[in-house]
Amino acid sequence: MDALRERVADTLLPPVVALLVALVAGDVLILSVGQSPVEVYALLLRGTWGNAYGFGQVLYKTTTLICTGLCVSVGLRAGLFNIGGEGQLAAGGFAAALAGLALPASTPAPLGILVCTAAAVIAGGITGWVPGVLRARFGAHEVITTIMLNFIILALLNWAISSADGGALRVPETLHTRAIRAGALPRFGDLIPAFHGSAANLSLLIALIAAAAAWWYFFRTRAGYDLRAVGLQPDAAEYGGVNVGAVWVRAMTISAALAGLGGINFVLGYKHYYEDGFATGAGFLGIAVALVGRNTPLGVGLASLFFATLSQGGLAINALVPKTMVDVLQGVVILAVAASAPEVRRVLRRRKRIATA
Amino acid sequence: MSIFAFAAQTIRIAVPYLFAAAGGTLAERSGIISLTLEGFMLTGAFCAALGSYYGGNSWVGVACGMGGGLVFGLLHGVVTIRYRADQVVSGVAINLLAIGVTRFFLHLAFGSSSNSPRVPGFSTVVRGEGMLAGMLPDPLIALGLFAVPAVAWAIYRTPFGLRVRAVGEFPQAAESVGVHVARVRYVAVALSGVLAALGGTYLALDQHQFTDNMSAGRGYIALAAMIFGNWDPVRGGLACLLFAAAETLQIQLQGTQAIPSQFVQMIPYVLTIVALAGMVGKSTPPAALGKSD
Amino acid sequence: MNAERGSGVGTGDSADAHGQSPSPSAVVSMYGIEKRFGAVQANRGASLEVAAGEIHALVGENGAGKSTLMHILSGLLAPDAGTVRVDGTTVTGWSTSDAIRAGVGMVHQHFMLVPTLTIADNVVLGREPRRGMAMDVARAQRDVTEVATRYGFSIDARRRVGDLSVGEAQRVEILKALFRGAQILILDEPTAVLSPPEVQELWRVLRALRDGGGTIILITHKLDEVIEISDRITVMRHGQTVARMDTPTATPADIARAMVGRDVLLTVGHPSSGAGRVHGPEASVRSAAPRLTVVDLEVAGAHHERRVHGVSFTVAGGEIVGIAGVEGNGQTELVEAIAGLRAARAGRILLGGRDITTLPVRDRASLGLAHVPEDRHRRGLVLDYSVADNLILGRQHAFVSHLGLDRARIAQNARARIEQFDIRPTDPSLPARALSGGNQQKIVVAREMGGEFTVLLAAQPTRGVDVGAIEFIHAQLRASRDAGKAILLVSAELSEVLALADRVGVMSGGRLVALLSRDAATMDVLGLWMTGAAPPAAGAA
Amino acid sequence: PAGAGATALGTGLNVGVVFDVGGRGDKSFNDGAYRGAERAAKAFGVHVHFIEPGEGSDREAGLRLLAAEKMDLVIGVGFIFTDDLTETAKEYPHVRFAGVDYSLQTDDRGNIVQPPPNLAALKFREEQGSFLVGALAAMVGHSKKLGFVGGMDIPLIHKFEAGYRAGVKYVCPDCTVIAQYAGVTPDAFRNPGRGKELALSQYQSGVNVIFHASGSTGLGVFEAARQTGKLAIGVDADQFAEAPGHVLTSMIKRVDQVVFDQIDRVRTGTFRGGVYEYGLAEGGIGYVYDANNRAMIPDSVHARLNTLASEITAGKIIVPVSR
Ligand SMILES: Nc1ncnc2c1ncn2[C@@H]1O[C@H](COP(=O)(O)OP(=O)(O)OP(=O)(O)O)[C@@H](O)[C@H]1O
Ligand SMILES: Nc1ncnc2c1ncn2[C@@H]1O[C@H](COP(=O)(O)OP(=O)(O)OP(=O)(O)O)[C@@H](O)[C@H]1O
Ligand SMILES: [Mg+2]
Ligand SMILES: [Mg+2]
Repeated sequence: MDALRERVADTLLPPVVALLVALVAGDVLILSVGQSPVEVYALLLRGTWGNAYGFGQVLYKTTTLICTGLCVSVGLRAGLFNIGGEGQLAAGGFAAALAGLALPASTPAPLGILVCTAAAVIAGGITGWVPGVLRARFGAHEVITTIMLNFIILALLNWAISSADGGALRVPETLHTRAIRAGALPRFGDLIPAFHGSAANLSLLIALIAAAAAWWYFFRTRAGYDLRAVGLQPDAAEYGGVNVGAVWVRAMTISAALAGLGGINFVLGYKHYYEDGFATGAGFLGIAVALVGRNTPLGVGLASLFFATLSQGGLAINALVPKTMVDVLQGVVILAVAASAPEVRRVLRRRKRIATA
Repeated sequence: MSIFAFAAQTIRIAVPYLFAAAGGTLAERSGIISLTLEGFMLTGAFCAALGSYYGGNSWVGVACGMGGGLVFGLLHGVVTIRYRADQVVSGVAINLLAIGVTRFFLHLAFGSSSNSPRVPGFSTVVRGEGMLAGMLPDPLIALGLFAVPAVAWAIYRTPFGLRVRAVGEFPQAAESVGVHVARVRYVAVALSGVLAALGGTYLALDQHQFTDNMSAGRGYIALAAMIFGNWDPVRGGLACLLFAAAETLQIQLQGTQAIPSQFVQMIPYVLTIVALAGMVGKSTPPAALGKSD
Repeated sequence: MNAERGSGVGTGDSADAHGQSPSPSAVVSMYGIEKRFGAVQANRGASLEVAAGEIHALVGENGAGKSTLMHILSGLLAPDAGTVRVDGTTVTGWSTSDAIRAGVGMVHQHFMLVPTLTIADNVVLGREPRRGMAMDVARAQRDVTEVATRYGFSIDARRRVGDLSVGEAQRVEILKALFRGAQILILDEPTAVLSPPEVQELWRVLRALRDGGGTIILITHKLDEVIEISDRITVMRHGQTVARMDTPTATPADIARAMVGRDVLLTVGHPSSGAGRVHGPEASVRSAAPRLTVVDLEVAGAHHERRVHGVSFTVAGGEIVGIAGVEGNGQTELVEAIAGLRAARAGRILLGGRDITTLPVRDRASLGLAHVPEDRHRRGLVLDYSVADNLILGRQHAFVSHLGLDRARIAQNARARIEQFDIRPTDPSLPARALSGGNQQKIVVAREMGGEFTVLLAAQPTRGVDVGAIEFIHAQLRASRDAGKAILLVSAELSEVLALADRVGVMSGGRLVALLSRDAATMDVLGLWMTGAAPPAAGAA
Repeated sequence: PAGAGATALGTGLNVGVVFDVGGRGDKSFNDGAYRGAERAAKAFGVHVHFIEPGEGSDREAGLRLLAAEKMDLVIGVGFIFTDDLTETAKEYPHVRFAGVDYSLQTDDRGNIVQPPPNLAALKFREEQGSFLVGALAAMVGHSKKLGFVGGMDIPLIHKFEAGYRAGVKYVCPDCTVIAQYAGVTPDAFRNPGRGKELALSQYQSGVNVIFHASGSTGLGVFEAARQTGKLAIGVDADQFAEAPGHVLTSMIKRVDQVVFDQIDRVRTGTFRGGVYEYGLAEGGIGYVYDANNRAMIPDSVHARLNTLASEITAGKIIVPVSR
């Protein structure tokens, strides 16, 4: 009972504290541009959770963030820091588009979706397998290799979309491929009229399934047991018969595959083509999501929802304050969550001691 | 292109890396992860431009740039040392914050989302082919080259450096002999902020202008160089020069139409990976790196 | 002051710990000390009184709160309640630098040394000699060498601490305290990792310090040491001080009883008594064919230097082969090579006739090889995993169902092992980190010995473990031996090897310099082999 | 509905503008659109609402937000808005839309797909202006080597490069153009440090004039020109002030004028959907020739440029749009 209450307080208090800090910081910024905080916050809420369209947009952004957030957290669980989420996400999206273009238009929808999603996951996986092998085989630090591979992947994709001879692939004068012929995912708007127009689509469901699968994998499988052991204490894992190098490779592959999966949100669910730059920033925000979500799939989901709300909210309040305010707030929130979590735990402990004394 | 010009360009490109990598090494040797270099650099660039503009003098800009780095360095310090926040989280937040804050105040100070007006800077008019001469008037270049041996000296030859190394390897041991672990880390991380910010200051003053996100990932390259140099300031400095040389090569090779520009632009990154996989073995970070508790 | 031996024994009553006025001669007096870590109350009203110029032993079971009490004295921790006085001044809650200034120095159980720094750097850290803004490295080395010579240590101040043997590292720790002018020296389990000659060397130093007017507080689990070196004894149990004794009038049995609150069968510390030694396995149990065979094994260290040179031996079923030796003579590498954690450079390892030289760890385990590693914190446990999860480490493949880990069976396994091996506390969901050292070791032992195995590698199985747990672990080892298992026991503890082994080997400089029958192996002979000086008449195997 | 109901001056016409990434203050087309809208606001008392979106899906969201609020005209700035505008315009047939740099798509048979009737596609023929500055650079450059610095290596920028190359070759067939790009991510448009190094290496190799189409990265090109005493050519707007004396000219794109025009059309009820192309002939594209740079351009050269311009307008010279 007491332990439960402590755990609840431990999980809920930091975000609440962070929110308060962010509110104060936000007030200062809003006042500095001569607007009323109450009005701005009201607008922010109305533009996000206040109407189905806005909420749909929030869900759309949540979907990508869940994937990149899981990507980072799988790596961290194995003691690896994957900062290449952006390139991996882009690679997944591009592969999904290629698959969707290659399939005949007559492909049954479920099959098309399956093939395109698999393409995204595999392409993402490959982009993670490389730094995984570089780490396991050559001891090349994954922070460097993922940063470097990020540039390489983005350069390759940029080339494919702008310079490669690909009349069948790309649309001239744009930065996107032709529309896929198969594999399109239904949007929520097609199913629930209120969501009409919003980009939210069934990828959200796939991302949630991926999150649940990640939870199961981490905590309920032998491979997850090994992976976490490697992340916590590689020497003990090795002692326990775990092939540490193989786990690194596997973890990087899965991590990047999850980022790659995120590519279907834009490509299969929203625009139905790959567009250069669709992944910009999502990889980086994924780091924040994973860390604020404390590397648990549930935490990642909630953190994604939060950051997505902030991002969509920034658009909604753009008429009153510059959108850069949201950038600032994002930083403040992450700092506040990070700083308050250990602090809250300490205060709880102190309180308990006084109570028992 | 002459070897001189090649070297000169390499050094110019390397300056921000040198500053940031030197700063990063100092902080990481004390146990604080330096994912923040990018944010420090950007803040430094912005504050330098602001100071130079309102102070009307590039040295005011340098001072302000350092001040900006100091503030952000201390912020990172307070959050990770006092509040024991996860250092990676804080690093990500600092970088986001730097982008947001510089944009916000760019808007507020100069009414633009993309750049400041022209500000006093260092580079002066140099005619002719004397590219090397073109570097001399910029004291920040010399300072950047000097930063590496200076940090190496500080780390290996001073009492402070000994404490930094001890704190980064085994803080409990340092604490047990009365070394103030938090204080050492505060100083190290603040200095890393100042140094990385000098890298940004160089960018802004060399450019006579601040532009949105002008650090453009250089902080991460510096981080890579620091790891590549195995947390040794001198080797890290050499890695910076190596990365910069690869970039120079990339610039020189571009423009021949045979290869698409994207492939030429990959060169530095591919080289880094190949070098990392081939040359150095496992890198060993300071043992207490990233452990807030 | 009279010994109060027996006053609280068996009842846990510590009435004497409170409300007593400090005796005037005490340099250290601690009263009513309370310290809590989360749910664990490490000290509950503990007290300690130490007179100037004595060697004072502080004993107690694992987790009794000894280290915590000393951390409070040395300023590393602040007590939640209670008073600390040093030299008559109240100093409760002071800092490490305050303590150092007042002449209190602590040699920690886990060395507080920075492995990447030199000896000189480690010693002068915090009070570096300066020349201008720079550090005067030459003077640091000179000063350190000078202090070392004064106390009879011979060291090269420029060596990296990471390259030192444990004994040498410990000398650096003591040097650190002496360099700071320590008058009150606290040593936390200093002998746990030392060879007999090194222990004697340490005693020499401690006696010299005492005779020079210094005061020493010594934590140890070895009761013979207590008797040999200390002047007075304080016993702790469950965070409380339960007894104080004058050494001349105390017996090991008294101390042990005070520590655990019941009678203990003492084996370690009195190998000659033979009390614990159930001799010789029955011929029927001992297998004819060797279960573990090592042939001409060569193993390289971390820097490609040779650490094990052409070692050969066999272990039969129903036999314990003990390997004695000063640490750092290749025992670690030998065990790790057999376990599969380190590649063999040459030679062969056979398990029941099957060549396992190149097999991965997991396959060796499934062939029946169990391994109690020497470093439980680094290797033996995932400290953040629950006790239950730690109890399947290395056997995790056996605990899967079609959907993943079989939680029910893992829980069942945990319950069984916890009960069988008396692991405390009994909650399988606690993180291993939260248990005391002795109980952590029990987890490892329970896991490795509780399952199916034919050959056991037991490396330092009782290091840093209290007498009760040692008794238990030794009994387990004997029971396994008697059940026909083959056991390779590697221990820096000569008495342990002598108490358990049927044959005794000695490693020195990476070679197996001797392999003797139990009867031929006496303390003296082994001690000579260990120091590298082969006894003239002894025949090596 | 398009063009219906003229609005009297000051009666509160509502116009929404969604900017491209980079936003206001980029001294380029975003600023152009901003200036045009602000001018209309002053002149006609129009209410202008600006939105600066963040990432991809925000573009469509921004357009929808404005369309849903029943703006009289919604303008999307940048070719990247093409699809979003088409979609939104179809869905809100009663709202008028305009797209700056809207790119026309072709269907499977190669026919041009017309934009929806309530959407004005505003296209610029940057290649024509680039052609002229290329010719100018070749004529006054005193070097057989000419330089070009682009931001990202993408089709939009290829248009500038192609026109520039064609202009250079037209007046100087044995001249070569060194074209370099700053990067592979959108950061390539705001990396002046990289721009400066690219430019310095070009100047070093004997180039005397560099044309840039690289956003803020170009500011580094100007800095390099200042430092080496060489010349650079600005883009989109008159960039003379960035490095007085070193900016030979700027290839300008009158986004402000075009945006102002569209607002005016809505006001006067003459708004029509369809494709609008602005080239030299329409005055939407040009180059700077004024008191600031007259001294750098000999009269003969200026005359030659005028001839070239009229040949382009007359269709005698067809400027390529891709390299
Ligand atoms: N830093 C800490 N955090 C949480 N619990 C701790 C900490 N330090 C000690 N404890 C707990 O406090 C209790 C007393 O520990 P302490 O180290 O004082 O015992 P000890 O007598 O030194 O045992 P040992 O003989 O094993 O060294 C143990 O249960 C231990 O788990
Ligand atoms: N920060 C901590 N959090 C939780 N438990 C801790 C912490 N530090 C120490 N402990 C526990 O306190 C106990 C006592 O610590 P101590 O340093 O005396 O080691 P120990 O128990 O004697 O272990 P060993 O004898 O194996 O070295 C150990 O069980 C250890 O796991
Ligand atoms: Mg202890
Ligand atoms: Mg212990």
